[in-house]
Parts: sequence; C-alpha cells; structure tokens
Amino acid sequence: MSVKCPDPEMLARVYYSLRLIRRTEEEIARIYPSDKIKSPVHLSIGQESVSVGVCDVLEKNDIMSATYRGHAAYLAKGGNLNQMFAELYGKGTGGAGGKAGSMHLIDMKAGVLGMSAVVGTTIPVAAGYALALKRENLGRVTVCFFGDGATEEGVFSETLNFASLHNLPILFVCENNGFAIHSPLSNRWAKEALCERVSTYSISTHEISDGDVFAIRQTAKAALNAIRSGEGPQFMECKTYRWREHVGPGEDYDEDYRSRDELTFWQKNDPLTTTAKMLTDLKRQAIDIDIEKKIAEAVKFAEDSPWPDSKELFSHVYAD
Amino acid sequence: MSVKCPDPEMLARVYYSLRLIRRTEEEIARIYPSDKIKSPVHLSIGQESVSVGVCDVLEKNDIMSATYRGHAAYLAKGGNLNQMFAELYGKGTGGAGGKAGSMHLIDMKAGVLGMSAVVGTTIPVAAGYALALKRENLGRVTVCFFGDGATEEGVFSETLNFASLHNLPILFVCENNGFAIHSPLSNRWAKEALCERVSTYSISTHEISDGDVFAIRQTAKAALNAIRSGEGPQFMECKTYRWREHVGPGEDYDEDYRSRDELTFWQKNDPLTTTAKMLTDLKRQAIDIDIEKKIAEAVKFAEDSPWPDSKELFSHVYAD
Amino acid sequence: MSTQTDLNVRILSYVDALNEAVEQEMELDENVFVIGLNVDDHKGIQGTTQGLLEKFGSERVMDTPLSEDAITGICIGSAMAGMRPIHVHIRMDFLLLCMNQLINMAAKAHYMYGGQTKVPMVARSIIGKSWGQGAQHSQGLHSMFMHVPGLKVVAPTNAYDAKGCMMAAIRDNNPVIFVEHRLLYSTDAPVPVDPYIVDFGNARVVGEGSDITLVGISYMLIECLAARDLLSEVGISAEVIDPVSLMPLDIDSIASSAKRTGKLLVVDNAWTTAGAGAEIVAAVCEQASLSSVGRMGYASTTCPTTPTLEKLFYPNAASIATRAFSMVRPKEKQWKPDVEPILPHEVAFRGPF
Amino acid sequence: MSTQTDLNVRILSYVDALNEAVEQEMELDENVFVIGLNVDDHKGIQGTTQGLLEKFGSERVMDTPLSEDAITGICIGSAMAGMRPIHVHIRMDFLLLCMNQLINMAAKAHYMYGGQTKVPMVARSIIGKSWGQGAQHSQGLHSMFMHVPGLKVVAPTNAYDAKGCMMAAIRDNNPVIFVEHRLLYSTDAPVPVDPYIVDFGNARVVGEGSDITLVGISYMLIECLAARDLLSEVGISAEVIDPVSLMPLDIDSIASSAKRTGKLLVVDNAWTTAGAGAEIVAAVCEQASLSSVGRMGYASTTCPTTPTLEKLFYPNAASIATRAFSMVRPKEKQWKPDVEPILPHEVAFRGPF
Ligand SMILES: Cc1ncc(C[n+]2csc(CCOP(=O)(O)OP(=O)(O)O)c2C)c(N)n1
Ligand SMILES: Cc1ncc(C[n+]2csc(CCOP(=O)(O)OP(=O)(O)O)c2C)c(N)n1
Ligand SMILES: [Mg+2]
Ligand SMILES: [Mg+2]
Repeated sequence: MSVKCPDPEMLARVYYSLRLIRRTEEEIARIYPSDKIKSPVHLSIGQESVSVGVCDVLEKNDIMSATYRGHAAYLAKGGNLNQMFAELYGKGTGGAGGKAGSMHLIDMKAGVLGMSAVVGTTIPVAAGYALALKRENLGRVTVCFFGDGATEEGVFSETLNFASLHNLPILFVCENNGFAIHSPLSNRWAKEALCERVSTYSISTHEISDGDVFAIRQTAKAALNAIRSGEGPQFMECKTYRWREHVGPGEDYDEDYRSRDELTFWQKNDPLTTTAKMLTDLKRQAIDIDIEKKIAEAVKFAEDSPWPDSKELFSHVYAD
Repeated sequence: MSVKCPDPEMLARVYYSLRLIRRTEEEIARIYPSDKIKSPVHLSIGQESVSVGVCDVLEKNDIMSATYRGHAAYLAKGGNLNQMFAELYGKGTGGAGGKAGSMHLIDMKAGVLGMSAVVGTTIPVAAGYALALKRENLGRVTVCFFGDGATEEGVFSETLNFASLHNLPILFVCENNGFAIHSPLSNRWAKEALCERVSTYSISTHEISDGDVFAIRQTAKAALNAIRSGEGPQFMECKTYRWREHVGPGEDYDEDYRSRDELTFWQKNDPLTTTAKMLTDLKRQAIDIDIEKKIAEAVKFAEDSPWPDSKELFSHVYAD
Repeated sequence: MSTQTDLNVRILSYVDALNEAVEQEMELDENVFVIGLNVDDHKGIQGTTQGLLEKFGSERVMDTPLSEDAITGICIGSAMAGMRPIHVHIRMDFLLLCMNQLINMAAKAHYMYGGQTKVPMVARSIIGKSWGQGAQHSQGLHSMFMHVPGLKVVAPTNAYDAKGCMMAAIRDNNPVIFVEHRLLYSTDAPVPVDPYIVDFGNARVVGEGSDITLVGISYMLIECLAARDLLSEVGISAEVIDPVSLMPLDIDSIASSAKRTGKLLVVDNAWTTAGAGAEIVAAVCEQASLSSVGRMGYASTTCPTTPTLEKLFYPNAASIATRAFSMVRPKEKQWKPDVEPILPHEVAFRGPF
Repeated sequence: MSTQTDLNVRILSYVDALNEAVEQEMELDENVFVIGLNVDDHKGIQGTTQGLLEKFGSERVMDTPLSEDAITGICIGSAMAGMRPIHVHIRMDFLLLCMNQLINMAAKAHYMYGGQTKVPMVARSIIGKSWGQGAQHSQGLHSMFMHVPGLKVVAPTNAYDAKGCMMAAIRDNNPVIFVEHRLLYSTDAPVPVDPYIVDFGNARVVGEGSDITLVGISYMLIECLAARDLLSEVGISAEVIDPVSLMPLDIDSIASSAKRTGKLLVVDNAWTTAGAGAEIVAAVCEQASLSSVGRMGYASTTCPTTPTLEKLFYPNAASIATRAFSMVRPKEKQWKPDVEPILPHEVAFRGPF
C-alpha cells in the first residue's frame, strides 16, 4: 500500500465505506433471485475503492455524478441507504419515489446528481453543474465518474474541451474496468493512451493502476486542491475490475470473454481486505456490526414501505 | 518554397488546378449579385493549395470527401465544371439535378463523395467508404477534408478511434483556417494540440503551417504511400486562411473579428502567385486562356440549361 | 392581450422582440445566460443576440465550440444547478445532434429523478427557407419534440408572441423548444416595452370565419392568412387559428372552431406524416366527426435547393386556398386563384444566410 | 403467405427467425455485414446474432466502441460504397445518438445527391419493457422516423414477418429502421427454411371482425389480439390489423376495414402525441368520417421503473377492451373484463436484460 500507517480515523472511514458498499451489494445479490428487486442491477463489487478513495476527500456540499453502475459512488458520497433500497424495490419511499430504480439513483441532499442508463450522458451534465459552481464561486467542485466505454462517446471529448476551455471546477474520474459489457478494450480502443489524450486538452491527468484506495485518495485530494485553487479540470484514470457479471447478481467466469485468473489477481489486492487487516479486530467488528444493522434496517424499510400511489404516474412530468 | 524546381508537368498541373479554382470562385463572386446563383456559397479562395496539393497525388479512382466549402476540393479532384455551375444555378443539368446547390456537391464519376452542410457529418461517412475500400483490397484510399471547427464535434474523435482500430485506408486532412464562421480558435479550443491529440489514436500526423502547395503535396504523397502499404490512417493539419467572408461573395475585414493584416500575410505567400512565377509566360498564358475558356463555357452551359422538370420533385426520394 | 393596450407599445420586428425579451430577462434574473455558436459575433444571430455581449459580458453570452451534444448536456447540468440557459441553434436541423440529451435527459430528469431536479432551459432553433437552404437547413422538426412528455414546444408567429413566449419560456421550469422561422424575422407587430408573458397552451383566432378552419403552424400561419384573403374573394369565409404553442396544445379552441365550421385544414411548416398536423386532426376527430379534414405541409420529399422545385415543396397561399376551396365546395371543379400574393417579409428578407 | 404452405416450415422463435434471416442474407451476399456493440459476444444480442461470428468472422460481424454517431455514419459510407450494413442497437433509445446521421445523411443522401448514391442499410433497434427498464430503456421512437422522407420503418410482430421483413430490409436500397420488441423475442410461429421476402406496405388482418377495427403496432398487436378475445365474450367482434410496416404504411387496408366497422382504435407501443396512431387516425379521417376514432399508447409521462406504476403506463388487453367497448357501446356504462390474460411470452420472458 502506498500509505504505511494512515490516520486511524481516515482508515476507519475508508474501511467503513468500502465495507458498506460491498455488503450492500452482496445483500442485493442475495435478495435478487426473489424478484423483489424489479430493476436491472449493475454491481460495483470489486470497484469500490475508486468511489471511496475519491469521495472521502470531497466536501459534503460538493457534487458527485455517476453512472447506472452507481451504488458505490452513491454510498461513498453519503447517499441515503434506506431510500436506495426502497428505490430498488420500487417503493414510494425510494429516493425517486420508485421512478428511478437502480440505474437512475439520485440524492441531491447528499450532493448525488442523478445517474443515467445511457452511457456518457452524465458527463456533460456534470460539467454543466460545474459551470454553475464556477459562477457561484464558493469553491465547490463536481466529481464525474464514468467507465472506460463512456470515453468512446464523442460527448466525452466535447466535454473535456469545453471544461478545460472554461476552466471548470470538475474532476473527471474514469473507472477503467477493461470491459464494456463483454467487449474488451482491444475491441474498442485504437490505443491505450487515455491520459495522454486527455492532457492534450491541457487537463492534468493521473493514472492509478492497482486500485489502491489510499493512492486514489491521495491523488484525488491533490487534484481537488488544484481545482479549488482555480487550476481547472483534472482527470484520473483508475484501473479496476468488475467481479460480477455486467448486469445481474452473478459471476460469469464460465463465459469465454474473461478468465477467473483476472479475478484472482484483483482479489489478492482487494482494498477491503487490506484495510480490514490494518484495523484492530475490535474496531473492525464494531464497524461490521454497525453496517449489518444499517443494511438490515434498510432492507426492512424497503420491504415495509408502501408502493407509490397510482396517481404518482402523472406527477413530475412537468415541473411547476 | 520547399521544392526548388518541381517537375514541370507537375508544376503545370498544380498551377492549372490552383488557377482554375481561384478563377472559378472569382467568377461565382462576380455573378452572385445577379441572384442567378440561389444557393449559399462558401468560397475557398485562399485555401486552394490544401485541396490541390493533396488531390494532385490521388489516383483517379481514389475517393475524396469534403465539406460545404467544397468547390476547391471538388475541382482539384476533377469534378465536372459544367455540372458544378449548373448545380449552383439550380438547373436540371447540375450534378444533382439542382437538388444539391453549392453545399452538397457530388461527382461520383470523379470520386467526389457528396458534401454536407452539417459540419462534421461527412467524416464518419468517409471512413465508412474507406472500410469498404479496405475490404475491396485494391489499394484505393479515401481522403477526408474538413475544417478546424469540425474537429470539435464528438463524431471526429469517434471516427479517428474507429479508423485507427480497424486500420482503414483514409487520409484525414484538417483545413485549419482559424475560424468557425466568425469564432476564432481561442473561443473553441482548450489547447492548440490537434496533431498531438490525433496521434494518441496511433495515427501518424503531419502539420503544414504555411500553405505551401508543394510541401502539402509531398506530405500527402508520403502519407498515401504509407496508407496504401497498409499502415492505416494518416492525418494532416494544414494551416490556411479564408480570404472572403464565411458565406457569400464578399470580404469582411471591416468587421472586428479579424484584421486585414492577416490577409496581407497570406496573400504574400499565395501559392497561386508563387507557382505562376515558376512558369514561363508562354506556358502560364496558355493555361490561363484555357481556364477562362472552360469557365466561360461552364457559365454558358449553366445559363442555357433548362430548369429541372417539376416531376423531379418526387424523384429520388427512395432508391429502387 | 391586454398589455397591447399599454401606452408604451411600439412596432418592433420579430428579431428585436426576441432580443428585447432575452435582454430584459437577463436583467431580471442573473441566472439567465445565452450560449451557442457565434451568439457573440457582429451578426448576433441575425440580430437576436446583438448587444447582449457588450451589456452582460462573455460569462453570460457564451460562444461555443461546435459541440452541440455536449453543450446541450452542459445547459442541462447548469439548469439543474439553478441557472437558466438559452441555447441558440442557427438551424433547427442541428437539434438532431442534441436528441440524446434533450430527450433522454432534459425531458426525463424531473420525472425520472422523482422531482429532485428541474431543467429550466430554452433551446432556440431557427427553421430556414429559400435561397437554396436545401435538405439540411430547412427542416421543421417540432413534432419530434411534441411526441416526448417532459418537453414544451412553442412556435410564435409574430413579434408580440415572440417576446411574450420567450419570456415565458425562460421563466418556465421545464425544457422548452423554441421554434423560430427565418422568414418571420423581418415581420413586425406592436410590442409593449415592459416585460410580459404569453402563457403557453392558448391558441389564438387571428381571422374569424364560418366555412372552414385553417390552422397555420409557424411560418405557415402567414400563408394561411393570405389564403384567407384569396378565399374571401370567392365568398369563402375561413377562420384562421394560430396554435402559438404546440406542447401544451390548445386543442379545445381548435376543436370548437372546427366543430362550428365543420371543416379543418391544418397547414404545418414541416412534413405531415406523424407531424403536428396529424396530432391536431386526430385529436379533433376523437372529439367530433367532421365532414372534411385535411393536412398540408412539406412535400413528402427531401427539400431541394433549386427554386423551381423548392417552390413546389412548400404549401403557399394559393395552394392552401385551392385545397380549402375543394373542401368547402367538393362538388365544384377545382379552383386556382390567379394572383399569388407576395408576402411582405419575402421582400424584406435578404438571403442567403 | 404462400411460402407458409411449403413443406420445410418449422416453428421458430422471433429470435431464431431474425438470426436465420441475417445468416441467410450473409451467405447470399458478401456485402452484408453486422456491426454493433457486443454483436459478437456469447449472448449474441439475445441470440439474434449468435453463431454469426464463428461462421463469417470478425470482418463481417464487428464489435464496436460506444460511438453510435460515428458507427452510423460509417454504415452510411460503407453502404454508399455498395456494402449492406446491419447496425444493431440493444435499445431503441440509443438511436437518439444517431439522429443526425440517420436523418441529415442517410434519409437524404439519395435525393440530395440527385440519385448518384444509395444508402442500403438496416438499423435494428429493440424496444425494452418491464423489469425496471424505465425512462431510458423503454422508448418506441418509430414515429420520429416515419416523419422523415427517405427512411423506411418496419415493426414485425411475429417470427414469420421477422424473417421476411429482415430479408426485405437487408435487400432494400434505402435505410430501414427495423423496430423489434423485447417481449416478442420468445414468441414463435411457423417459419419457412428457405429465404423469403415480406414486402413492405402490406397491412395484415390477423383477426376478422365487424364492430370495431383495432390496429396494434409492434408488441401492442399481441395485447390487441387478447383484447379481441375478451371483447368476443361480451359479443363484440373486433377486427385486428397488423400494419407490419409503418413507412410505407398500408393506410388503404386499414381505412377499408375502419369504413366497414365504422370505428377505429389504434394502439401504439409508443406515446400517442404526433405518433404513429395520430398518423393512422388522421389519414383514415381524411378518407372518411367515422362515428368513432381513438388512440391508445404509452401514458403521457416518462416511463417509471416501479412495476406498480409501469403497469399503468402501458395499455393492455383489459384497458384496450374497455376502451373498445366504450366506443362500440357508448350508451352502456363502462365495462371492465374481470380476467386479465397472461400472455405466453410474458411467462417465457427472462428479465432483466
Ligand atoms: C449510449 C449507450 N450505448 C450502449 C449502451 C448499452 N450499455 C449499457 S452498459 C454498457 C457498457 C459501458 O461500459 P463502461 O462505460 O466501461 O462502463 P461499465 O459498465 O464497464 O461500468 C453498454 C455498452 C448504453 N446503455 N448506452
Ligand atoms: C453541426 C453544425 N453546427 C453548426 C453549423 C453552422 N456552421 C456552418 S459552417 C460553420 C463553421 C465551421 O467551421 P470549420 O469546420 O472550421 O469550417 P470552415 O467554415 O472554416 O471551412 C458553422 C458553425 C453547421 N452547419 N453544422
Ligand atoms: Mg468498463
Ligand atoms: Mg475553419
């Protein structure tokens, strides 16, 4: 690990967040076969450290934008767990009253911008929010998470150019897990030179290849300081790995598009395990118990919550 | 000039082409106030050397794609002059029977792909044609001309990635005249690093900063050889200058968006003048006379041609 | 239109009315800003954005790269943060580059996110015509936006509505597609100096009549009014209605007129198939069965550049009058007005751009 | 459908019929190729492209980057050069990224260039439903393409038409938007082994009747057929028509049925405003004035994910039957069928993807 002995409070926070996300999604996977969750789920299991490392150094009133694979980012930014489970269940108490499901999570109170099921669409939207923050001039920033596939959409290049041209307070974070559904980078990228390319828009870039949560955190912290001091957009490419299938609760290593060896490599360096080892058993157990309690409460909240009233079908079509 | 004494035949060809384009567009500008040309015209005057330098080293059966500012490329590739004037006049004998006007010129016989009035749209289309040529495997290539503004459209980045990924036989040529309508690069580009950016798609790039027709020709020749020998796409950025207003026949140096000094600089290095000087008076006069004859014929052809039959409104909506 | 009785009413062109609406809203609300290619140049989008840069600076009058897709998303994001962007497109055809953001994000955000966010933005788009605008600079695509819940669509046809609808669009908390037509720019009308709102969803009877109801959308309203004059010469009294806003659409006003005249002809500045005319005719027929209904619009072809074919591509006062005549007097043989009125703005209009 | 009398007819699923059509055309014409994200993976677009990679190789079965806009243009360019691309989109919603190329280039090229070039391409697009597909994975946008001259639009509702229309689409020299529906994939029908064509522009009466004409578009045809059964129990005889192709549209067959029954109800798998239903109702009313016409489709809202609201978003057999009943027997009080038929494919369907 890049950080030998991290500040214990920070360590506890990071472990808590990693563990909360992992366990929440394992619980989702457990519940999934019951069909209580009638929404496609794109699990982040294995990719938690990117969201956790970055969001740990965000201010509460900073803004975070993520994708349909957004559970990790949502929770790392402090999104409401009860409302998330209720939303997945399609209940009226969900963050969007059951209209969003897993792919369109939002929690503006926690600074979580709405997610999108159309790859790449959130990138310019996050930049637009950053444009408003620049005018506001209170030092707030926007963080924009997206996958390697999203960088292939033209709107990504267009947004980088505009964000740099106007010196927007935005941190772009690419979670490069090497796949778009089942399509490997080699089918999609002419060259693996993402940071190099982004820097041609005069945006400072940072590459983290091993998913190290502390390295990601350190890098994000420095990048955010630069942004807040008016240096304009920054870019991070974090190599990571999706442990589960693209969509759904299971694994898919029996399919020929990737091998379990890849998983093994990433599991050996799982930040959740390594941070767990850095904690005292007592401390760790306290956190684990707290997390189980919170998740159990959230599931119960979702199960006990009512379905949305049928008149809700026609609410929020237009804003007053 | 980069080439001290060019082969006389080539010199004559290049001068002929430069002069034909210049005089054709001057003639269009002369006729324009008469309203006989009921089409917006985006003149290339001043930018001829890019089209001429590149197209001089193309084979007749190679394919060329250009923009609404396409008169130069159309003529340099050998597009039919009579049909061009007739098309601008909206006559039935025009290349597209009067349905295209100046912005959508086409001449498939000469390998001129259809042009488009929507910036950037022809870039992937040219690449698609190149995909077919790759399958055909006869060594034919596609050349794709576009402006600096077109590189800002996401589809440009998407196309570069795909073209390189699939090693397509295509030469991308950016005519960087520094403006999109009246908007300067500084309003649109975060950084002037186009070649650098394109090379991150593992595409070889070449920058020509002075509009030197022989330098452009030499560079294109080498690039085309590389493409034909299977090395995949190549990219040229040619700095150039639009002498006239964005659209229409006149000048607009009285407007505040640019100064006449810029024009003066480029006029000093006008390839038409410099190549003219390299020819014997006899040779030059012969060419000039021939060109005036051709243009006069073309104008007469357009004026004498009939309007399209009204039933043509409904032809070509769908292909049989 | 009570405000029209104000003392401080002057004759203003459509261009100046748009310009004034935006300027006044920018003064009233610092969150309003204008963004789009060349909005800050000396031509100022045919004058509609002229002077705004000098008055409000480049932070609120932003030139952009050619990146319509991203700029649309950027407008959406800034709107979610409380700003009120006005995104300018010099041709409606370019909205086709913005469909993903406008339809998958802007139209759906408020609903999809359970009301947690709003997208108050205006997309201004100009429909081109004549001077060889051709296939890609002439499209009227408003029906595509009418089709999608969450979007509003307005198409004012005079300077008064241009100002009132623009102020309403800017203040609206939803994405509004603002449909302008190049040939309306030079038309003028009495326009109050003070800010005012033209509420969406109110169709306007601009010419009363009893034999047939003509609905003219965008620029086609002008042609319908001219057709009404032609028809009156043969004793046919046509009622002409301007829907003003297409979404929301005031179908009841149109239906009550059509029920009264028994005949409905909708003339759209767009193609007819699955267009605004189809919506209006279908919606009226769902309410009452009329003796005769019809639609006119662009020919079912791509728009040609040559004037001789372009002339046949568009409905005009004469062809509208002929069609209306055949609907009112189906038994009589076809009638063609011998005069073809020249419309004022066609004289004023300076092509090509 | 004479070919259906062939000896070599088997029961095939919609998925397998699509797969067979593409495979046979790829064998017959080396210019045909398949391109799209994940067309070459183990899931093979729910099986519709399965096995093609192994048989034809990666030059003709191309995976792509996420670059729908460019890939569409690349398909257009390759088509201009004589190839016949089939561009696959796993959701129709993603066509919103392709609008500029499809509408400004593909639809217009043949006309705008005076016939010098053709664009024979197929854009396959799947409409999603249920399992929380939600706002951005459920849209039926076919009316937007019907609106634009130069494009063809087909929406086969059974395996037989799926194969015949796909082969026709691939051989067509124009851009064809091929509308599929996820819930039709598991349905099956007798399908000939040999290649065959289902010509566009022929609507099909799939259930005869005399009291009302129901037109069911895409998946809604299935619901209309179930509604027909429900109606028959109360003595109402509904004629059900499948337009099969929407552009060209066989309006005459629909109109002649509607004139006979006097009542027309169009049920679309999309929003109704300026939709395919508006076109059909308006076009029929231009021909004849019926006693009653109506449209059903998506609720005028964004599609919610939660099943309780999603259920209300879509028309179904029961709501269609109720609406038809009220049109046939306007004086009687509202009727609701007590049973709600479970449709075969809904059982077979495995969500969520
Ligand atoms: C514009 C668009 N094209 C295609 C899809 C289908 N799709 C859903 S997720 C996905 C993969 C995207 O890959 P990446 O951006 O790397 O994100 P990851 O799933 O790996 O987190 C694709 C192609 C989509 N949702 N949107
Ligand atoms: C997609 C699109 N956006 C905007 C326009 C309006 N427009 C016409 S020409 C032009 C300038 C393009 O600049 P550039 O690509 O540098 O080409 P140049 O005109 O300088 O040759 C613009 C913005 C357009 N035609 N298409
Ligand atoms: Mg990925
Ligand atoms: Mg330029």
